[in-house]
Amino acid sequence: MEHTSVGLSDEQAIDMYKTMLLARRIDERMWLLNRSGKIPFVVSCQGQEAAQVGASFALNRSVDYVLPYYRDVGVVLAFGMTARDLMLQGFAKAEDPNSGGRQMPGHFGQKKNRIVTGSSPVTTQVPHAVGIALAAKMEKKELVSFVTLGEGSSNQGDFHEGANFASVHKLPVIFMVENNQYAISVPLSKQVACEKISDRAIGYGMPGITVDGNDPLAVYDAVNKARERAIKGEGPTLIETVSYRLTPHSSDDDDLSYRKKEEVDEAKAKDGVYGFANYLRELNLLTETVEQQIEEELKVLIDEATDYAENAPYAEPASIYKHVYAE
Amino acid sequence: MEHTSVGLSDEQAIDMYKTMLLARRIDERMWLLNRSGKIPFVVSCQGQEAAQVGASFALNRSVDYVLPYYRDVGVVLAFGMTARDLMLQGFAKAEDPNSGGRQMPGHFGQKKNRIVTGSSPVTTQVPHAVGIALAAKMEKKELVSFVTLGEGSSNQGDFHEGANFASVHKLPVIFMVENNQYAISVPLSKQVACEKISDRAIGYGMPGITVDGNDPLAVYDAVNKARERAIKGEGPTLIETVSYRLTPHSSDDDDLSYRKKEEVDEAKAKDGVYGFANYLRELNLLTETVEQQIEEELKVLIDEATDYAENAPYAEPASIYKHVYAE
Amino acid sequence: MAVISYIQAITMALREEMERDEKVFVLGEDVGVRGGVFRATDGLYNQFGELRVMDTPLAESAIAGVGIGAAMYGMRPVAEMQFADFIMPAVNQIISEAAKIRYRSNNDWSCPITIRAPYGGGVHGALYHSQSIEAIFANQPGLKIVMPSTPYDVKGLLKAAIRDDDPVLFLEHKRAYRAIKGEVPDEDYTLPIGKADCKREGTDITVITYGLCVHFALQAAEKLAKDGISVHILDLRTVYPLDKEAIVEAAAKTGKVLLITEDNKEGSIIGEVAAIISEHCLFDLDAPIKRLAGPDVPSMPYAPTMEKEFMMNPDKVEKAMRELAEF
Amino acid sequence: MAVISYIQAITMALREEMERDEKVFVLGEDVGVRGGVFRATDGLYNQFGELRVMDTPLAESAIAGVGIGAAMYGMRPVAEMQFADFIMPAVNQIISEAAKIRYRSNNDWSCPITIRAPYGGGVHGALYHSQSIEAIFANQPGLKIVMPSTPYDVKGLLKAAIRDDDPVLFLEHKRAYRAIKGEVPDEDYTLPIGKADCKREGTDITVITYGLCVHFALQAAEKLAKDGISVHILDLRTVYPLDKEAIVEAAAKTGKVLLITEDNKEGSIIGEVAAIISEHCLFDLDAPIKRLAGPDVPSMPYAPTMEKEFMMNPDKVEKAMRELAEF
Ligand SMILES: Cc1ncc(C[n+]2csc(CCOP(=O)(O)OP(=O)(O)O)c2C)c(N)n1
Ligand SMILES: Cc1ncc(C[n+]2csc(CCOP(=O)(O)OP(=O)(O)O)c2C)c(N)n1
Ligand SMILES: [Mg+2]
Ligand SMILES: [Mg+2]
Repeated sequence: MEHTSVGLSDEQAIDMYKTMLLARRIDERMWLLNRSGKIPFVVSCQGQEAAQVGASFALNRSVDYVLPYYRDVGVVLAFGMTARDLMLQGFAKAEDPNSGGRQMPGHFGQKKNRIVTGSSPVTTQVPHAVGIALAAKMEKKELVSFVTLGEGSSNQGDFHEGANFASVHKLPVIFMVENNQYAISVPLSKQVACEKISDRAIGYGMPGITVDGNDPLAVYDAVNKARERAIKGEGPTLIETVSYRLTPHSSDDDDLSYRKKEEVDEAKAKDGVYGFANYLRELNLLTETVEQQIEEELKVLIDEATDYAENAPYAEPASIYKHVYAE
Repeated sequence: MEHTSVGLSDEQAIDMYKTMLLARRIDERMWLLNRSGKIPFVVSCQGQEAAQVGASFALNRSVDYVLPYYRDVGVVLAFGMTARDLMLQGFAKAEDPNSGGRQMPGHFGQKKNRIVTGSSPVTTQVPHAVGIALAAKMEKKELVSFVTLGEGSSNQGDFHEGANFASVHKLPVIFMVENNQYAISVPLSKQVACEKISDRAIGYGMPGITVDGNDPLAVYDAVNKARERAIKGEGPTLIETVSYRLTPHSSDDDDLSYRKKEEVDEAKAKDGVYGFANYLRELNLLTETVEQQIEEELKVLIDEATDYAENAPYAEPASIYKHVYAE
Repeated sequence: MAVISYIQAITMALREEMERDEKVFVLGEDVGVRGGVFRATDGLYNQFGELRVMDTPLAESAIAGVGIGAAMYGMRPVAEMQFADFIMPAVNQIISEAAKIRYRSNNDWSCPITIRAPYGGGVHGALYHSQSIEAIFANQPGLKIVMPSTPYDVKGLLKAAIRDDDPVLFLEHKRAYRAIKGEVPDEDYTLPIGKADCKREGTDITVITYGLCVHFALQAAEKLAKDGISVHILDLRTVYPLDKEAIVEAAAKTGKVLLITEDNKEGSIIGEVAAIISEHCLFDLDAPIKRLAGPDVPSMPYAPTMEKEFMMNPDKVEKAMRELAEF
Repeated sequence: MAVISYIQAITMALREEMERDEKVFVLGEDVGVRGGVFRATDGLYNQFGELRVMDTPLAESAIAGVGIGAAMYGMRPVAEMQFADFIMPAVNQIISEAAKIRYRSNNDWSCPITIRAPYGGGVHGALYHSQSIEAIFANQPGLKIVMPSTPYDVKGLLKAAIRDDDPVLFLEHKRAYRAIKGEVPDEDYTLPIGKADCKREGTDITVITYGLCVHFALQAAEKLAKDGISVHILDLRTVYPLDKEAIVEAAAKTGKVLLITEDNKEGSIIGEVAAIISEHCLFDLDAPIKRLAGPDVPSMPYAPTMEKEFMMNPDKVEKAMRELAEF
């Protein structure tokens, strides 16, 4: 697939790449900070940036609502969260826009960017996305609600109930399952017995499509079409993006206790970030100079964000009594 | 479909008919008792007897487990519950084998016949059926676990979670959705957006089949095949039986507030009990004499059961303190 | 001021709030054409149309979860659980999500949803149509639980719940629906959530209770008054978070306290009430704090003998009051 | 007698029970190859194989529900919830089903399942990996809730739970897993569910608590002892149903009672404990019943400043003890 054939300009393609790379570089930095004892926890986007950013670029980033799950660094960056915001979250500082340091990293939320607050129990965001789409329909707003989850999470009751509800009422929702082959240690084969997660769509009377999650353009195209459908009032779509979780489940996990290094290495060879870089290089959109420039730019950004966040204050102990109810 | 071509003898076909008719006649009696103020509540099987009895005859009724839902009078009769047992339940008497008068009618359970105790919240029985199948697999027992539910109930999370679990572990379960077009007042079109409930099967990687729920032979055949599959270790099957709820939802409902009498009358013309009677008449298996004899037999049975149950004692008030925990 | 029933007060509050604010809408099972199985939403479908009085698929987690999503967007959903007993599949959405959205997002997001559910026994509803479920939720900061006893309180508190900026569980006693009538102003008014209400002034003993039991206490108090025993009755109205000041004041007033609930005793709301009293005004007490509650068995059985043994009634209340007065 | 950790006691109890009885098996997320995210099932997969140490799909309602089905069949499932916070999707299966199966079937069926879940805070787990969830279930007759504090109690009580003929919720404090060590006999033994245990004899004040807080109380008691204040400590061990006799006896012994929980205060277990005391031995008290608990905010925040403010610790306990002693 070519970026021009799915309707993306050269600038947009480069912008997409930058966003993917930023997600990757932030994530890598988080691991460094974790391993050096500076932040207690990381949960990674690595291996899923292509799908996340490809999808986000197909959305209308000034009206649509997103309900990302914990790996969606690419989605939140595309929707306006900054490296600094993410570092403030990593360090759990008072200024963290997601939760003021109340939640762990990966629990996104930022109202001004229509990034809907999320929790840890997986899949609860799916009915929320449906509710937002319902509200949009009632208010006659032209927008969609975009929700993501892991393939393991697609086995929760809330996935089923939410998807069915959305389809019965033809609501503008895009369900995107980021299939990274594992739910912590449990491989896909012990999570589901269907061939594709998108096989579930027909049971809700909606289109289901499986795309290569390492190809941001394929994902862009699928989400783009799903959005058109949604806006026309034709209802929701289920999209499965297939890729691989390149890191352990989180900084608390040891993935080599349940999978082989060879398997991980094989997946790394198909890494969407590098794949897309190659694509852009072949088209001469990404020259060595441009590439160096981007890397430099991102490094400065991340360094600054890290410094800022590291030095920012924690929330006051007494602040825990605030915001239980409206004040 | 002919009964001989699906492997049923003439006697079995007649026996099947008798069971269907018994279910119908008991149900009709329950309504009379309710309308005359003798029993507080009825929830009906009418319109679903053909599917219930057709399915049950395809099971091994001396080893299989059944997890019926509240309309499954046909299933429990086929599995050994008696008219008297059902009347004792209707009158909520101490001797009621289902619950000793603790639960409402339609909440079946009788361990000696492997009829697994059920509750009111719909669809909770689905994971239970999977657990029984899992136990059977662990214990290397050659049996299946048969579970039913309404089409509205197939939207509950427990349906999704249970079906997926069963298929991942290739467990001997048969899921039968009795699609009677309504969930109380809500028509099928507002419950699901799929064309067939059986379209959900592929999402679990299991076969899904839709059959005419008014044709006991078609249901027999489908369940028979599903059972073979299950016993061979090939995993679960989802069967949808399409028919119509001929009565109001329950004795507390007024169905003409949300559907037309014509619609009900049209469905009555396709009634599986009478349809099967006609089939047997055409084959001369059901002559006028035989028919009269059967009706007479059932009437005596139901009269006796009613008398017995009406005169049986209620449980002692103090019995409510019993059986909270093992004693 | 008209005299209307408890359920009419519900319908009236819903109608007036829907007329006042376009963002208010109702969703649940059978709430549309059918007007609800108890007819609490009677007439609303005709007045406000399908989208604002929405029949949902049979899936409580989605009813709550979709409502939550819509509330986060800025709507004012009123979700109906058909019976309080069937709120269980929605517990995750209510406890993990609704109750924590404001807190976890550091006040960035909020969740102004009202969840209505008919609870309580004495209606031949058996184990699963009789339960008191408030204790399950009465340990979740972020949530409010309202349980009104009179039509006047129903209307004022339901309006307050809908206008509240935080999630409110609004529990309606189903036996009160038609049995309890009272004067209700035609004008718009709200009552404060979080405030208990003195339903009868007295000097000898204090009764603290809520819901239908308030009426049992009022009836019993009449009888005691004839024997010169003066009963003070505090109606909690909001059972979580409790009105500690009012509780302490009412307890201290007479020094003899009887707490009443229809729920199982151990772990019920009145345990917390006793704890508050024993923490704050122990030395004002002239008698042990007495608790009158349902027995510690799973739920109310169906047969009339057993239901009567479980269910609270004015005689049981009267007996307990006299015992306390004589202490 | 070997000195082992709290979590080793869990693994040991599981292994011994699985060796003793073929019907005992484990199911949950990541319990197999990975040995559990906390490694509570470490080594069991290798010893007992895939079928008896089963990795399930990510679906808690199915984990509980399938376990319940297997238990009804006659197995002895031990279901693991990965974190207690994630038990919420399984509430319907636990409250509507497990707790009521024996009662609703009038003793015909039973449900001997054990559900293990790691709870509690102080581990940088933030809102959704820190909760105390016992209060949600502590009003459900038919269910037992065990919360052990020491490795000795863990082993004896987990074995008792697995052998119990009724459903047991077994809640393990995740900070105790590795922090708490103690002597555990190599022989097979069980401890009685439903019995509290005196962890320290004393004469001046009585502390009643459970779980990790027992250790905080023991540490604080040591300090008070140096100042000549003698503390009596009762460990509830089973928090539902409570050991009323032991509570009354311990409270009466010193007449000054401090109740401690890590949970939010309002609606927690210790409210019921206070109610029992104020009902049965009010006149033995020399001071108001004091409660020390977490604040009434939704859950424990992530940032260290805020976590510390919420979490119970020996200093907070010591302070409360001294205040009470000086009353
Ligand atoms: C309801 C619930 N159960 C369990 C967990 C613990 N948990 C966190 S992530 C995870 C695996 C999720 O797998 P998947 O949905 O495939 O997403 P991935 O992490 O692979 O992106 C589990 C079991 C949880 N967060 N919520
Ligand atoms: C969890 C739950 N929610 C709501 C109800 C109330 N209720 C009882 S039957 C029913 C409709 C069921 O429809 P369907 O599954 O199609 O079965 P049918 O009655 O049509 O046979 C509802 C909503 C319930 N019993 N359980
Ligand atoms: Mg995954
Ligand atoms: Mg139906």
